[in-house]
Amino acid sequence: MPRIVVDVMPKPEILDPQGKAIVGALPRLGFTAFSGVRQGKRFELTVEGPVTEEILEQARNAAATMLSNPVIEDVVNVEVLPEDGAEVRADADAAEVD
Amino acid sequence: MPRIVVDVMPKPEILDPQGKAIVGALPRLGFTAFSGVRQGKRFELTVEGPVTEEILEQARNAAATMLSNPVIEDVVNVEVLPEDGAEVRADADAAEVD
Amino acid sequence: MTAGNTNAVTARKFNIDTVEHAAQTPETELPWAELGLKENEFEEIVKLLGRRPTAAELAMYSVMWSEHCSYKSSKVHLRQFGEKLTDEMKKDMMVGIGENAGVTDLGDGWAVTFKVESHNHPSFVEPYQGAATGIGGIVRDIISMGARPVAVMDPLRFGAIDHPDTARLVHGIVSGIGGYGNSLGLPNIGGEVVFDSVYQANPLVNALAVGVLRHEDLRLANASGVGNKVVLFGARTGGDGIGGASVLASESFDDSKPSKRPAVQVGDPFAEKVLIECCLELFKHSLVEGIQDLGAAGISCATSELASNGDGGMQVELTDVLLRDPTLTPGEILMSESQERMMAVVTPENVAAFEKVMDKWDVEYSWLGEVTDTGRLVITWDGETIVDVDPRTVAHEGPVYHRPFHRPEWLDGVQADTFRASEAGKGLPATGEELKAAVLELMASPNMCDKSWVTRQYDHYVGGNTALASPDDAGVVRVDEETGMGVGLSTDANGRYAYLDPYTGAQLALAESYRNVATSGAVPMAVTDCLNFGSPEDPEVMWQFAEAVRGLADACQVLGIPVTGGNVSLYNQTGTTPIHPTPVVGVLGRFDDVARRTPSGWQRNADGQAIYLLGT
Amino acid sequence: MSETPLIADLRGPEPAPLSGAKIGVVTFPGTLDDRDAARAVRLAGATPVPLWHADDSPTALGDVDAVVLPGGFSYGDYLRAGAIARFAPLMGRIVDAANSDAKLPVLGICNGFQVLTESHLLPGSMIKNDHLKFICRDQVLRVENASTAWTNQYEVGQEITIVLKNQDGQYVADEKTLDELEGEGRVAFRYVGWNPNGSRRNIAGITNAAGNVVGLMPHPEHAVEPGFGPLSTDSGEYSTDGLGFFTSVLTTLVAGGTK
Ligand SMILES: Nc1ncnc2c1ncn2[C@@H]1O[C@H](COP(=O)(O)OP(=O)(O)O)[C@@H](O)[C@H]1O
Repeated sequence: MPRIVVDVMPKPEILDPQGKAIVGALPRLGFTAFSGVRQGKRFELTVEGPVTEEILEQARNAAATMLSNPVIEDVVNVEVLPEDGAEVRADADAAEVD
Repeated sequence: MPRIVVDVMPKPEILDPQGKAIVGALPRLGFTAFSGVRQGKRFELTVEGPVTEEILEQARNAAATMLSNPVIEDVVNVEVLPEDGAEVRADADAAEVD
Repeated sequence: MTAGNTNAVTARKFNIDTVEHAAQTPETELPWAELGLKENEFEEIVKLLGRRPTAAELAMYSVMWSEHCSYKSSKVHLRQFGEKLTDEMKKDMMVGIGENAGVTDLGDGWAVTFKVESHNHPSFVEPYQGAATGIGGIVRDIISMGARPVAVMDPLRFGAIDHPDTARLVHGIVSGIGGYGNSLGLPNIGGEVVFDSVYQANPLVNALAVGVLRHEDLRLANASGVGNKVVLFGARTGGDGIGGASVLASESFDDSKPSKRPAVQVGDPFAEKVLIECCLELFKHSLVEGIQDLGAAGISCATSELASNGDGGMQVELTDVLLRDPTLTPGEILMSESQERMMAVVTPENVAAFEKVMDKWDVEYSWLGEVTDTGRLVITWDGETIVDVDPRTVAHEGPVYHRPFHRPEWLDGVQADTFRASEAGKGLPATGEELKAAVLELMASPNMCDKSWVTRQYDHYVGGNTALASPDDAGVVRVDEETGMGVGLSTDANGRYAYLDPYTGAQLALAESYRNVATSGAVPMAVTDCLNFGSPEDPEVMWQFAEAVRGLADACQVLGIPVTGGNVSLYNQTGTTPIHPTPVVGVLGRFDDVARRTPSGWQRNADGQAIYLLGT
Repeated sequence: MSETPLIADLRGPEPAPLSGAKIGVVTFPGTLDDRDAARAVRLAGATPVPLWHADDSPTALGDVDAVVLPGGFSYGDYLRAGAIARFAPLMGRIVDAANSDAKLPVLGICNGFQVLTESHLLPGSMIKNDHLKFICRDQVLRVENASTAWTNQYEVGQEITIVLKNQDGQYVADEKTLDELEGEGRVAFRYVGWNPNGSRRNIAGITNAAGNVVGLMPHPEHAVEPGFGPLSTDSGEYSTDGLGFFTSVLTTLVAGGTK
């Protein structure tokens, strides 16, 4: 079934305690390449049947009103996931075998 | 500065209490198009300077060992964000003006 | 972890308004009105300085002379808490009103500090974070006295339970209080949940914290000892609390694109927990001379209060402040309200030991300057002087208003609308069935019903010293594990009574809290209060305020216990409609041994015990 | 007039001291219940030894006979509960010692349990409570395995009341793992009555195969002193049921290892 992805991130000017804790811990594990980390949310909404423009519009609305808190978060992405998510997951699989 | 995105989702077979609560609440707000919701995490890692294959590899490693717990989560995506995030954010802006 | 001038590059991005420049350009237009200053206040600043203020000085004065920081409308009334102190009331008071929190002697070398504060407006805008940072702020006040925080309480007031916006506020605020307090490891031992439509767009989120200390650990917010170092530690400074757009844009080099400032603050309870432990370690090894938490008015408040309470002056280099957002202007850095920060004064001999403690807890810090003998607070930006003031004029000698007040005319009407003896008995339940229905209706009313749907979201066991918490009338925590000595606390308020008669209403709140503490088995010792009122510019509200303070001060005298600290929250209103005057009163009492605490209500296995009704 | 009578006898029984035993209590940044765990160790008659997460010296564990990973919110639990603490230098030592022939007894309480699953010393993981809220309550558990290093003073089937308080307490694992745990008798505790967080098969705590590593979400260290803990449901009296964890490990140590 098709899925719509909604990505929500803390606004850049807002403190992100989560990202801060992670960026502090990464170097201790030898991951020294990253100077900053922000942690946000990813939602996958399942749709029964084809994703019409109207449904996408509903997703954008839900993203702006319910899935994000506009006072502290930005919706940074609303898009339809490739049907089986294959090409996206390829990368991930690579990551997992490491 | 370039950013690498890491997306982590709860494994399909693991219950997602947050996703469940959202899918229950959406119809009450008139969002009836979605039959399922899963909530995962999105990390944005900032890199100072160009993203080399080595740095990307570090990101994949961090994603697999620390940013996700393989018992309950899958890394579904590790990729470099387009430099200014412009094309991704276009969508989001559309969502926000709604 | 890095000290030193990491922000030097950014130092060049601004048109720095130096003291010298200000002296040469008296005609420069300054945004004093946008910063909330009144014309007479701005003129007073010019008079004090003998020139126009620099942008940075203007920023400092505007935040420090705000109602919130200067108590300019309430000061003349609050004085009674000091003036009406008797010797009996002073007996155990180690620190009274004026410091971050009052301190009461418990004997055996132990002392206790407690205070209640409001975070009403931020909690309406963003309930979770507003309430969370409310807990964070009051806990830092307690730490800054040299104490270990041991418990929190949260008196809350919401609008009508069936109003569409109430759920957002209740759930957000309760989980914010829990989210922050639970993460600090502080048991929540009590509070209130009240629903009344007068609080609809102005919920009251008051937070109380209590801490304990050994006498020798008592610290005050002062900077003394010429040559002692001034250090800022904890979270980095961001644009928090400055407001959506900077009115100090003139400071910015490229003012065509002012960068965004956060609309609300996000709390980091983990950072605060680490800060607590780190401060306790500093106290244990006597590594700080003076210490101050950063709350509203941030660095402006910390530097001016430390310097003003000390015996000399202070010199601070602002480019050494570690920033979360490198685009902040000097004025904004001075005004920033970023959470989870502390400022301390350290002797040069202790610098290395201080840094070791910071490193152990992974807390960032930066050395900003030192204590001087000039009597001035001098702040530089990359070596250039941008602030040169007498710190007392910023921190303590701000404007004082004798606002006009008068008894509202409508009050007679409200008071006349009483229960009439002629109607006695009308509509009263007559049968057992009716009585049962009435009891059930009362029990189910939102203000009377079981509050465990709130309190079970709070950890009341952490620490292992909680002897009573919800649902008891007072919370009780053990202080000394050897002897069982401890304290009992309760907070109470009734806005409806205070609306009918603020003088008596405030006294009733105190009496209820006093009773709750006394019936738990403690000897009441001290009072803290959070005075939630409407606009002081409304003479009728001002009258309510004046009456409530007078009532409280008089009643304290009768009961023989002092107000040792508290907080005033004004401008709680929607449009021109104020909330009911709501003085929230917290009373603290002492137990020789908390084993003797008395729970409310009868316990299980109480078969055969007698029930008495005492009093009138 | 005589003294005010005590409403409840808040003094616990004097436990027999076994003060030779040293039990390490680990503090991570954000740990909350370390002092409580140390008190429980002391009340059980042993000597608590504070251990620091960042200690990476070979002697970091000193000569402790057992280790408690207490509750709290290490690193704020911001990434996942226990996810960052798991990488602490001291955790490496603890994992090695737990897996060694000496089988160091390790107890993970709440956040400590989460650290143990993140370290893969115990299987499964914890996710957010099914009702999504923090919950603090007096909780009845049934002891399912009374032969671990930390449970041998209980009886199988015994019901104990301790404290439950958490936000991410829902125990999950795949069906195969759950079946294995059941089959090998490695479910150590189950929730009785209401399942407070949606945990699979009402699991409140588990053990490793050797029985030296035990993790559970509820807090035994909060039920060790009359007057300061939960009330037992049947008697209405203060429960000190949590003490058994600490006396169990002492018994194990006296016996010279895990039963
Ligand atoms: N917001 C709160 N936080 C913590 N405890 C609370 C809160 N609200 C109520 N309580 C506690 O719940 C119990 C019952 O409260 P309440 O119904 O107001 O009692 P009463 O009517 O006896 O004053 C008390 O122990 C009180 O401290």
